[in-house]
Amino acid sequence: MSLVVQLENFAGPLDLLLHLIKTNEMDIYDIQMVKITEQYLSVIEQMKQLDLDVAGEFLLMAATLIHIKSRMLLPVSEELEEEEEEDPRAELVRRLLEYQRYKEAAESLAEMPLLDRDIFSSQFVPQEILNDSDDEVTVGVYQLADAFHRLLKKVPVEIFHEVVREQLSVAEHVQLVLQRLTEKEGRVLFREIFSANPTRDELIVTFLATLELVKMRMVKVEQANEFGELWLSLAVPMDEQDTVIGLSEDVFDYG
Amino acid sequence: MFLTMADLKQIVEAYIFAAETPLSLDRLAILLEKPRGDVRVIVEQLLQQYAQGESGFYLAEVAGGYQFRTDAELAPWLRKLNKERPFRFSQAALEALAIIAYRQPVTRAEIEYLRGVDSGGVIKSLLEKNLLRILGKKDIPGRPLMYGTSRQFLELFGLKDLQDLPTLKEFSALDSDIAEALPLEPGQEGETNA
Amino acid sequence: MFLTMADLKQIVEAYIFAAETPLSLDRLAILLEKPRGDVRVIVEQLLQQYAQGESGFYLAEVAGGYQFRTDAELAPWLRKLNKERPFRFSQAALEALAIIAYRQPVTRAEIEYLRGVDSGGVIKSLLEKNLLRILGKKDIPGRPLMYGTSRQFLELFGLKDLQDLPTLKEFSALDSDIAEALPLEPGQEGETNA
Repeated sequence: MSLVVQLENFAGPLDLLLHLIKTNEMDIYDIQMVKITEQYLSVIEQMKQLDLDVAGEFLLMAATLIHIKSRMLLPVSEELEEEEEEDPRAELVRRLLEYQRYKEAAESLAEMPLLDRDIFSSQFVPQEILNDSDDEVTVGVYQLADAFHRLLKKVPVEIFHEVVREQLSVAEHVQLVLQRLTEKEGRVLFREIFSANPTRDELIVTFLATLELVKMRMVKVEQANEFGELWLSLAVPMDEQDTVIGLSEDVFDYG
Repeated sequence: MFLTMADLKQIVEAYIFAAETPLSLDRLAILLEKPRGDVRVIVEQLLQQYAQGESGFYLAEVAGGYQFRTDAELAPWLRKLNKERPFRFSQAALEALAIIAYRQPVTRAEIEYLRGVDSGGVIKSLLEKNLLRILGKKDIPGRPLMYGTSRQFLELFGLKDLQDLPTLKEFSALDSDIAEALPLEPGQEGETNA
Repeated sequence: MFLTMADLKQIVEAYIFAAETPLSLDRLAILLEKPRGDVRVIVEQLLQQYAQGESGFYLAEVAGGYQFRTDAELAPWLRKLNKERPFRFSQAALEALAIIAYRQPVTRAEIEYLRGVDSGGVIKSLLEKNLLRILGKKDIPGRPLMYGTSRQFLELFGLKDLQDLPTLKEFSALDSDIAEALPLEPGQEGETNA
């Protein structure tokens, strides 16, 4: 099935996934991970220019899908040992259902008649209550914080906090992935390239780094059979890697 | 000055008509300097009177108060008045608004877990439109801000109160074993490698 | 769609009610896509209907058009609508209140430094509204008064305590454009867990 889907038409990865499940007439409680993952990946691949901000969540979901898929491919016997392991898809299903619920709620909000669009209140303001109240604004905690924020921006401030922003760089992770490959003698399971407890950002950046390496033909992705694990392997001899090590961040388009 | 019931009714009507926002019984009682019960009787009368009328507007119960509003079915005509730019909501904004409306108090992390996407910008623009309220901070590590909907939200959507929201569809078809296996844990999105 | 006279009357009534300015017969005729004469007949009916009514408002002929207005004799009552609108502040009052809330204890000179304008009047009116407390005198030459926010301030904004105010970090996290961190801490200084 060829899919012509624009990422920007979707409010997020869950929205896109729901769409794919619906178009495939799949049972949401029994998602066919191989098929869905493949279609999902092909949709995000169509996006030549990934805006990292927008695409981060879509990539995170891609990594999640691949991960679930690979967990489902593991031999069952192994799993059974640690008492009845839950279906790897369970959390995803739950999230999809919850999301669908609020998506529908949002749609019903959109259909409600809105004040000043469909319904109007009286616009007449008697002279008696006009006077000086014109410049008054309705105020809540947000307005209070906002007012202070604006003032601080106008005024030279003596103290600046130093901002240490944890910047995860794709270039750095390209090297980490290469390093892991080298450690494992050039061949590693896809799910093993992530660190033990990756943060969300790490997951995205690692995934991006892998995509980069594949694009640069540094790394090959292999799957022995349709239901097999994904393997990554080095496509260049280890001693030629130096060419990549010196790459700076701006080689990649992620800003 | 002695006021007859007819006088009072007239004053109540004028107040509701002239006020910028829906007037509650409490507020009317203060304005009229009359017991809340007396005010309620008058308002009930007005509600009935306008309910049967063939008038272009009616007395609506919104946001805990009363306000004259045009009938929803006249919307196609009234749109021609081309009033000040009405609210336009993106799908993202509506999703966030729905989550906040139904789950308040709710934190940004919870909204983002449910939506699967960063929602800071959307929350900010809803706050700027006065549709949200900051309800304090949640008593968990990091003390994140909790959000809820504002009175303006009720006014905008013509809701009496939060109970007046359309009922949320339950996914009752959910297999009980799946449901049990899945405690909703917002804020932990990085769990996929567990 | 065929419209009865009753329908038309209802639409005219809604138009006049919802319009920001008085609507002329010409404008109504365009909006309704009906001959001016037909519109006039309807408006005449409405004028009569409201003339005999005991309603709190009536259909007035003003500035070459028609508009619903409250009765002039109700003016003394309506004036009361102005008072006690707790959540409404002028921009000046909001700024001063924000500075005091976030920087307390703070002196008038400090408020004026941040705002760049004289703030005596605003501080006075905030004190009158019971939103401020005097926290003593600052130990510098002149011993100026130090201000902070009151119990009523917390109640008005629905805050448990001052720690419930959003910090600038949380605030600007909603909007990645303004990621630079400025100190914005309620109460004690130096508490942001950066």
